[in-house]
Amino acid sequence: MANLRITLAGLDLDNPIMLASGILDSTPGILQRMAETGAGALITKSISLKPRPGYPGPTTVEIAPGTWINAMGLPNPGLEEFLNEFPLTTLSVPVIPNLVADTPDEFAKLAAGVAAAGAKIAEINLSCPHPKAAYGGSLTAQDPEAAAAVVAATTKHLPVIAKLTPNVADIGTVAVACARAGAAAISAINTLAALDVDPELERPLLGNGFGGLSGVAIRPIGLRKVLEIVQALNHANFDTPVIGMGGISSAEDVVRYLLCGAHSVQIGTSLTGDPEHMSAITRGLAEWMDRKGYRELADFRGRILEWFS
Amino acid sequence: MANLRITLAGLDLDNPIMLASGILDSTPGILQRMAETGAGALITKSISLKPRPGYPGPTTVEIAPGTWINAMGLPNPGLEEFLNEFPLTTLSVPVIPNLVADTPDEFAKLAAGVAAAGAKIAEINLSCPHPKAAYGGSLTAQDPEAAAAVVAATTKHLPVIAKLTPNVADIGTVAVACARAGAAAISAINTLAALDVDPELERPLLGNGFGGLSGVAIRPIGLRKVLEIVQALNHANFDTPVIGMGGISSAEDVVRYLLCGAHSVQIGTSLTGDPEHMSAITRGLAEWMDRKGYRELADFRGRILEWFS
Amino acid sequence: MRYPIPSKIVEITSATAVGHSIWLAPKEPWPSAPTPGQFAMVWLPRPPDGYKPEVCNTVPMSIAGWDNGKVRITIKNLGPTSKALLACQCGDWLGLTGPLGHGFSLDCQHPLLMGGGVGAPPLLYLAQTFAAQGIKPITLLGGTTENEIFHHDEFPGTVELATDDGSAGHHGRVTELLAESSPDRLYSCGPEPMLVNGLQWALRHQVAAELCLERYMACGIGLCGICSLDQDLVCQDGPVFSSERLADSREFGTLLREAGGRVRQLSD
Amino acid sequence: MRYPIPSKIVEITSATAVGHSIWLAPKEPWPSAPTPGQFAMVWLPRPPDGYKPEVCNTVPMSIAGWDNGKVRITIKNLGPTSKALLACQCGDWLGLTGPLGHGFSLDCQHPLLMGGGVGAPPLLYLAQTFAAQGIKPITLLGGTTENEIFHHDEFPGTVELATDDGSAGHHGRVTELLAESSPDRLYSCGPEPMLVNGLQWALRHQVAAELCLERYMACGIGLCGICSLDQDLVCQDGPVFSSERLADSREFGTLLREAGGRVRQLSD
Ligand SMILES: Cc1cc2nc3c(=O)[nH]c(=O)nc-3n(C[C@H](O)[C@H](O)[C@H](O)COP(=O)(O)OP(=O)(O)OC[C@H]3O[C@@H](n4cnc5c(N)ncnc54)[C@H](O)[C@@H]3O)c2cc1C
Ligand SMILES: Cc1cc2nc3c(=O)[nH]c(=O)nc-3n(C[C@H](O)[C@H](O)[C@H](O)COP(=O)(O)OP(=O)(O)OC[C@H]3O[C@@H](n4cnc5c(N)ncnc54)[C@H](O)[C@@H]3O)c2cc1C
Ligand SMILES: Cc1cc2nc3c(=O)[nH]c(=O)nc-3n(C[C@H](O)[C@H](O)[C@H](O)COP(=O)(O)O)c2cc1C
Ligand SMILES: Cc1cc2nc3c(=O)[nH]c(=O)nc-3n(C[C@H](O)[C@H](O)[C@H](O)COP(=O)(O)O)c2cc1C
Ligand code: FES
Ligand code: FES
Repeated sequence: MANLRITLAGLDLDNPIMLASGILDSTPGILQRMAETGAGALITKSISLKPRPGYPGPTTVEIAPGTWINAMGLPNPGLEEFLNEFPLTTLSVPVIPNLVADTPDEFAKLAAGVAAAGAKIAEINLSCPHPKAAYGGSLTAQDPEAAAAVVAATTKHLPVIAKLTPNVADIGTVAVACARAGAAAISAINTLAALDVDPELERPLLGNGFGGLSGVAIRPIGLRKVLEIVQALNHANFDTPVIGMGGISSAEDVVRYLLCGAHSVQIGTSLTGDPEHMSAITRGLAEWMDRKGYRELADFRGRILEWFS
Repeated sequence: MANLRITLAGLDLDNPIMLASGILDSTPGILQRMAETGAGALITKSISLKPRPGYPGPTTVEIAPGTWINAMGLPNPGLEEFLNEFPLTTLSVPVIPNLVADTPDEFAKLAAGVAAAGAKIAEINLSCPHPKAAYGGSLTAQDPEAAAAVVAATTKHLPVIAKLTPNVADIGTVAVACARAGAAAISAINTLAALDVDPELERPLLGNGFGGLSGVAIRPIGLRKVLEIVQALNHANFDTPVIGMGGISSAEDVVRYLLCGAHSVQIGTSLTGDPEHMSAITRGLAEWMDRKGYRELADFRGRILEWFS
Repeated sequence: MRYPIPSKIVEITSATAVGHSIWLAPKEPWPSAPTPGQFAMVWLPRPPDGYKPEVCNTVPMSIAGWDNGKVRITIKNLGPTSKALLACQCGDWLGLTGPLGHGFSLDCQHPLLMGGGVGAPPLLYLAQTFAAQGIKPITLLGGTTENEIFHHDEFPGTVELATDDGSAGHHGRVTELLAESSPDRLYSCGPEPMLVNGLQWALRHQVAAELCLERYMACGIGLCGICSLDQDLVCQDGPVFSSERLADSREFGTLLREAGGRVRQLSD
Repeated sequence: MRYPIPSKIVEITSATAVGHSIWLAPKEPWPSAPTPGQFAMVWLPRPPDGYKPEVCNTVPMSIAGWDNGKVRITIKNLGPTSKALLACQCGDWLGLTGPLGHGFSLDCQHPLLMGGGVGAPPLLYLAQTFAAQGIKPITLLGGTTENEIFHHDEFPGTVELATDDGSAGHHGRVTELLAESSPDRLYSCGPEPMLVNGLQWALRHQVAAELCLERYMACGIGLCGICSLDQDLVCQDGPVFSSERLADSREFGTLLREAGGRVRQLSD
């Protein structure tokens, strides 16, 4: 039987398939349900210092089968209520808080808060507005230095996964900067900057206007970015694990990411309306490995890299 | 009846819907057929100084319905044979050569060549490898200065459309640099950097390994980039027309781009296997305008911008 | 595809003091009739004249009727978006994502319907669906005062009212009308305290019940998780839940969440 | 979805001096039997032992047979990729995108088939399809020498051979065998000069003809345009064309294109 176990910054996970931030994870109840689907770990919705109500609707629109744009507006109850209510240490699988803020200082406060509450690792959402005024509407993870500053500020409190945006020319440089600043892992990709318009109503489709693209159509972009990150980290002699995501909807998609060198993966959009699909994917990965005669993830992880050397 | 006519760098077009470069345009025969579908103009396959045979297959793979990855490898017969054989001035609609090269000098030679042969305007494919060694695998249009240098070198010979890549953090800056260097128009988007992997074969799906994503799924990315370009040009006081593309498969999609401020559009992937679909889209645009009571494209062009000010 | 289909307001009907009903014609009609209890995310895409852009939003609304592809919803003035929706005119466009969620089951010979407030609209569509099958439902409707009760003159079958001010029917709570009845199944929708009473009555009398719940919904399609009731998603597994399911609930009748997920305790 | 389906080589058969035939089992079977004359893009995803990675490529190959989801193709050693395909073993995986293009029409009582080289494989599948309908085709096959002619012992119905060296059948060109026949329709596939002769014969004798053409194909699915014959796409509108259509062609028999689109004149 295939062995799916992995270690992530010292944490043992039953399998390499985690729930992505922002999908079916915004209340303790739904998190409990997702724990029972056999995910390796659960990432929470992005948590900010202050409560955020989120953007007006429409917040999520399916623009092609399985492909969505969304602008939720990072709704969350704020750090304090989150820590009061959410089961950080009591579920059957590890819960990894995802943190979002505007400055390294705020990120550090969040990291300190979740660490004190027992979190063993946190994911930091670097697809947040860039703190330096000069950068206007740009994102922290579009600037390697700014991203590294947030990693450095948070990693004092607990190991962090730096979650990167694909909306850059060269994601490898950002990943290496985060690794150098001490990131325990890199995760990618967050959604792609997007906009859709209704031609009858002649207005943007989302309440917020702009949004992010996710789901099946972004898989080839996620795979490419993950491969670029893995190559860049290898080149710079970091063995930082890379958590791949973007458009995963089947065990075969998980395999695709692992073949590109991902250490583990996250799944979001494809669980829409079907939380238990998570179980099928995890089972499917074990079946695929059994059929192929692989006993460990390491037996095939990164096999695609040989085509690009 | 709706008036679809537009002017592009002094050229009169019957309608704002052009054939995109690289799709159903690699021989004089198929170009003739596309002229008969009622497109406003036809962009040719990218032409280089020397002939290029293209990459090994698979060159094109449909990864979700209507969404493709491709790596053709810019196959083309080279400038000389192109000029000998292709009908630059004799078709019923304008033919716009698309040029690709590695350096501004080579681009200039191509521009001189097509200008001498009677082309009134050319599109320059800036999603080509960046000429400065320091930039490694990056693309010319990822560097505003390098893009501007190519525009400056070509625009001496004839008006040029600068075609931009979406694989950047800030496409507006690149567009403004091209406008400042004298581009007659900006077109976007070229394909998104992508990779797909076959889990059974455990190898990349394309002969070339890496490829570009096109088709329905990239529409929300194209719309966003076009809006960003339009906003950036407005802000910098340029009235350079923007030609939008990416995932257009219906008249409604054309409307979406025009609502985002595009002056005109190009259509590629959705014509796969159905060249005559071009006619249906053009007809559909006129019908939509008639139903909405719009007489001119200017009556609704850019209406989405008000939501972002 | 879960997409807000542009839908034109073609008729405005049945006004009360606190809202009215509209009929919408979606540009691309839903393929088949929705089940009573299902809902739609209703999008106000442009502010009506005199309203600010901030009123634009999506809100979940029960399906109150269906007529060959036309969808009816009934809107109560509860806040900024619903108020603006009530200011829309015939010919205006809204967006309609739906039908969403799981509705009521229809295998029942002697249905009893109990509703209050915006619980009346889905029960109207349920009653009409029963009537079309030759089944006459008994309906109990409650409200503060007569002209705030939606649809009370439209229900097929027997209708009994209860008002807090005694302006019509029983002077008191609608749940007090339950005492006299012995249905196959109780169908209820309305304020959660009323549902809690209804559930207790049903459990006590061993009557099967189906209750249609409200929770804050951000996506409406089972993506975000914010609408959860315990481990269930109200938008996906509900909004209609059985009495068996709700009897075990930790959160039903006690706790709900506001935008962003902040907890609000339900006081009785 | 036009996607190269991983397909396992399950059988290798009918060798000649210049190639052989393989049966492939696609992981996701094609939904129905392909039409004779249709083709697939055949992908060699890994170099066989001893071959360089550069041999990996896709090439269009006619469908030579179909057996309950298994697909037959016949490969001639024409260059690096086809040679490497011939080095593959049972159990190896290829990719198969298809079926592609438009095949032969089958409404014919007295079909005459004429083939040469890799024109024989699609005609074999056509002949078998006719035979399954109870129609006995006459087939003319040509080649340099007997053991370079594919499938000549597999055709149902009458088969006549022609070889350049006289090793079997008529000593001369296969088109010289046409003289004696008067079919309803001529079906032909093979080297373009042979097709040109076939077309002229058919036009002269007012026999309807359908000719299956080869052009360089980069995508095989009507995306790039490189395979065009005049204004038609051979991969999409063909590879089978009627004699009416070809009678008017400027390019048939005179011009084809290589990778990248460079023109090559066809010398007779
Ligand atoms: C399944 C379901 C069916 C409903 N059916 C109807 C109906 O048929 N007719 C009707 O008038 N109303 C119905 N509602 C209530 C309606 O969705 C809104 O609550 C209402 O329109 C208030 O929005 P507002 O912006 O005007 O007011 P606000 O001032 O924003 O809110 C007033 C109240 O409504 C709640 N609310 C606001 N937005 C939402 C939301 N997105 N999801 C859930 N609750 C929200 C708030 O928490 C608050 O308690 C239904 C709700 C649900 C969940
Ligand atoms: C519709 C169609 C059906 C075919 N059916 C068969 C068949 O059943 N059996 C068979 O053995 N061959 C068939 N061919 C020919 C085959 O596709 C290739 O030409 C052959 O395999 C050569 O590839 P290579 O790389 O080995 O040789 P190369 O040295 O690359 O080429 C040898 C010759 O084949 C041509 N060729 C190479 N690649 C292609 C391509 N992608 N598309 C078209 N021509 C190409 C070259 O132009 C050259 O003339 C068919 C071709 C077409 C267009
Ligand atoms: C509705 C929705 C909400 C999301 N919210 C968050 C979030 O709060 N924080 C975050 O880091 N990523 C968020 N994401 C991004 C996802 O975690 C993930 O990176 C992205 O959707 C790509 O994966 P997928 O295609 O499997 O969904 C969200 C995505 C969606 C679709
Ligand atoms: C098969 C294929 C070949 C292409 N070749 C070129 C090319 O040679 N030059 C170029 O500038 N763009 C090329 N493109 C990009 C398209 O012109 C267009 O920018 C992109 O595909 C997005 O539009 P679409 O989604 O309508 O296809 C190609 C795209 C495809 C799918
Ligand atoms: S409202 Fe988002 S899951 Fe129910
Ligand atoms: S081979 Fe590309 S269109 Fe025919």
